[in-house]
Amino acid sequence: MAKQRCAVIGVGQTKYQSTRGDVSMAGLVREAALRALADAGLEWSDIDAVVIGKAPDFFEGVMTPEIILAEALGAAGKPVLRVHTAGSVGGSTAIVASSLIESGVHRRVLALGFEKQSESNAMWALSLPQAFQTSINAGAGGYFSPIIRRYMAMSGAPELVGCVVAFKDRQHALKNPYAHLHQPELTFEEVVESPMLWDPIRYSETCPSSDGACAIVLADERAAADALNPVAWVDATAMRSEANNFGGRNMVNPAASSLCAQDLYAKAGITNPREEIDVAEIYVPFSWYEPMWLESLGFAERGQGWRLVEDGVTRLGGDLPVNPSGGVLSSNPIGASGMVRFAEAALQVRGMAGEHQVVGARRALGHAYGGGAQYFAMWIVSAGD
Amino acid sequence: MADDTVLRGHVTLEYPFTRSTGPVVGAFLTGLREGVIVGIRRADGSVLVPPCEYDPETAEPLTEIVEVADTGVVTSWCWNGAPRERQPFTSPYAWALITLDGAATPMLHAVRVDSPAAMQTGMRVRAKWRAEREGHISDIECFVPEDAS
Amino acid sequence: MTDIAIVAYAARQQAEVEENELEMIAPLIEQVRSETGLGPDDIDFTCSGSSDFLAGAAFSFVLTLDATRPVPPIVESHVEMDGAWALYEAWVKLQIGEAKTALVYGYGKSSPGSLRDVLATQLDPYTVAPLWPDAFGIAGLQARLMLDAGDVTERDLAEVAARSLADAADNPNAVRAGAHSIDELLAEPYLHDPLRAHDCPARADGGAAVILAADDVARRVCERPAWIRAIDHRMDVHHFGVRDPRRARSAELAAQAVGVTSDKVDVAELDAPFSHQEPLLVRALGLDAANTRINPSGGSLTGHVMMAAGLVRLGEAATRVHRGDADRAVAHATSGPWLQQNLVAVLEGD
Amino acid sequence: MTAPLDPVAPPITLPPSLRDVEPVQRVRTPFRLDYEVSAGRSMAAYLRAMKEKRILGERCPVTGQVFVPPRGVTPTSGLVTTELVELPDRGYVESFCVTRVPIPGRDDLQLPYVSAWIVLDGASVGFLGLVADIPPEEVRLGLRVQAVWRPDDELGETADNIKYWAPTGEPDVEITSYEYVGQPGEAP
Repeated sequence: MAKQRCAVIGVGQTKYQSTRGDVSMAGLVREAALRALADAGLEWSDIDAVVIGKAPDFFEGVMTPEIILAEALGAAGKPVLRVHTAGSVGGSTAIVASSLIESGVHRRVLALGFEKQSESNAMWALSLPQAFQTSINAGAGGYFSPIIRRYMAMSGAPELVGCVVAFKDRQHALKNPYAHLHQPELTFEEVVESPMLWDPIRYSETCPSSDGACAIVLADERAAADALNPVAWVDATAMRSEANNFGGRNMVNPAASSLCAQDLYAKAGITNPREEIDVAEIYVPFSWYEPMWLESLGFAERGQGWRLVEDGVTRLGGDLPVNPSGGVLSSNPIGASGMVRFAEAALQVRGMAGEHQVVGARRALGHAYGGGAQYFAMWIVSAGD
Repeated sequence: MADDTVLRGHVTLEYPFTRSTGPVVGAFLTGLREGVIVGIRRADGSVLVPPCEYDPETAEPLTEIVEVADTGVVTSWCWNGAPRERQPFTSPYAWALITLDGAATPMLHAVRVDSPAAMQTGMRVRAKWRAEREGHISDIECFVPEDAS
Repeated sequence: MTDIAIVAYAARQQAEVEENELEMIAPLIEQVRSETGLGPDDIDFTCSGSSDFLAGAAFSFVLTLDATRPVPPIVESHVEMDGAWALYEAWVKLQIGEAKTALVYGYGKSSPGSLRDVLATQLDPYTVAPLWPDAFGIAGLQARLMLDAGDVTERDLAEVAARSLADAADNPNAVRAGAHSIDELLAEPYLHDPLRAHDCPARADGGAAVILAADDVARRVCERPAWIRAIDHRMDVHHFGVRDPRRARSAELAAQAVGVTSDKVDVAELDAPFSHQEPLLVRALGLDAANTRINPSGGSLTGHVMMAAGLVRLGEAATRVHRGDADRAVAHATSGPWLQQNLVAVLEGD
Repeated sequence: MTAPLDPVAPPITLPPSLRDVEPVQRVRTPFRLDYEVSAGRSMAAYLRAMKEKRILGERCPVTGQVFVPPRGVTPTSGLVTTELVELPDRGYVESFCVTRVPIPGRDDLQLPYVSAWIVLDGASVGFLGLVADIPPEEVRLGLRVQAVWRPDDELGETADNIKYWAPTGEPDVEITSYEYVGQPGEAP
């Protein structure tokens, strides 16, 4: 059987916030899944299989929580897969689901990512005690700060570029009803003056810790023809992983990232991403990763990504809006964060992004990464013909 | 390598998880705090205990919370002769599936008797409530034979 | 459908492995590579299965990635499931037609933590897990229901154990083996009435690695590929009250989907960690026990690696096809309490 | 289509006994699991050497790269290590973070503190450590540092034996590429 075409026919998200105290884990995933089904115009019985992604099970203290979520996701009697590829998991989960369609195995698949971080707390779950040594790295910020420092030294970027990104994404979030951080009063000066946590990373340049879930319904060509709303075609997907540490590793622009992007563009027939991609949802948990990934993804030359930020190219209304949803900097339910990028890319080309819609978006990039910038998942989605 | 014996290090992963329950699981726990056991009614009228938020077969939401008795029948049991840390008792007891009067399906809890000889499928049991209750499954200390003092 | 086969398999099971997970899995990957002559650059896709809760660390699979030689970067994914489901994900990727070969591995160490307690965290976290019911107690409830209903007798369970232990004598990876009479086993005291020690899984540290290859590549690297004729997996509901523990409905559905009963099954490798689960699965899969060799490896009862036991069953079944001992074999994997989630595959030789 | 934030869950109905009481909305479920983790062969040798104030790395059998701490398999080969090598307790700061937030279990760390990737002389990769005896604002890329060990009677089989890394006073290493891990001048 030849490779089947795959489309996004439904997207559902929960409101992201620090504590969703009104719902159980089941209630949380249910909310995103129901909204995705409604968008797709489908019933539970229409779904052939469910693919669930989330980051470490320690966040909720439940081993393999998909086991207890079967009822909530209408999964009784159906195939269920559980993906975990660190921070990139939301993207990987969407890709695994799309491969179930592309292979012809299933016709309609529900992909869902979630995290209920408020059950514990992120600092605990990301800095668990280890044997043989005490930890000296404080969470993800402690890990990524030295890499950002290298990028700053290498590129000579002005010191406040990270603040520009953070302010932009918080402004974008105001146009997204699902976003966690809604800070209408926030000024650029407040971003700059916010305390350094992991120097050179300020508090305002980091992502929040959120509860939330995101769901995507994927379908084959025949099922997509019956979709309730416009669909987004999955033109290409790509994944790459590399080791955490080895001599000659490019920490700023990991080979796994740049090769993943090259593979993705080749599959999608894209030769000039800057010209051919209208909007990008990129996984940016710390502000400086926007210019870094812009370079890695081929939108800018080495050491030049910060210029796109400074020139306002990545703002809504700019030539290449990046994270019009507000991005990971405005909402971060870790296990869902990657899927939110993929889902938001699909909403853009479906013309369904609401207030943060990029006018005329035809082709969009969804991107996620995880581990020590080791795991990459990306897709290109486009509007129908 | 000079010394080839195993080297081990200890790790304790510990966290005081506090979970948000949502309304359905919350109702069950509220009931326990109040000294009553509740379940939820399915479309066919049968009652699930503990209540499930979504119908296991149709995935439709379930909404009607109903009270059941705190007495019922043991439908299966397994003797726990060597209880582990954090389990309900330090001395031997039985794990049991108990279908409460008014419920269609069993729930899991501990039954306290002296020996496996005192356990039998089909035996009647009743909940032994704690005096201090907070809305937790262990508000029921255990189940005991219905005729026990 | 593209023809895809298991072309190589390596595994290790041991009561306690002193190496760390990375050191434990790397030689198995090396073994399947050298058997097939496929080096790291010849592998198109890699997928693994493992659990953070077993390792006692978050993102634990990141550390074992190094065993794949991920320099330069590889196309790779991971499931927080038994490696059997990693194999399923790889099989799907190969079905698309863009990849021809896949490396699959699964691993777990049960010795560092207390697996029986760890598995309690898999249960309903609001109303069940806070009692910390251990995995043997939960399985015992299922066994009692089957005994009370007359599905099995204690003698049947002892027969399963005696056969498994005898078969395990030929399996260097078994952690428990030996010749025992049924009466001898029945004379043993209960561990968790109605379960005796030999009714419960022999926990092991270890892992398994498998290489999948499509069409002509499979024929080139393997003398007698074990073709995956069909593979399917299903989930059951979790709520203890709703499921009939005497049946594994999800296993029945998966078995029907792959057509287990459409032809004679020479060998079946079933992931039945407890003795009573073997007859339950034989029935669920529709196997004819009189004409099918069940668990010739000794099965999970004589060596059970959490997160790899299912992949081990796939590998053991494939090995019998590779050797020509079987023309048609069935392999099964499971996850969750009372066989909640099940995967079934049919493997065939040419 | 439904409005974005419309509720999706229908309301539930309660029996009389639960209608006028404060509903339970949260449940405490304390969690604790204990593990005895095996270090593995290379790591065990490394930790035992640490007790003697020696630092062991491992050499990749394919590329010759030296990894520290050793984990038993090198990512550049995928093979189990056979050769351990002793490394000096000196190197340079490849990059660093000035941390101003407390971390769980490290109440002993005074804020702010500097954690750094230190490339030991002869190693191919950075090694995580604390840098002290220098004001945080003076720590820089390329700074040469040396290990400060705990007193002999406090040494154990742990990486914590190195209390921190202190400046040696040598001239800074000239960094030719900020992007690549390892010894300066050896970037690809």
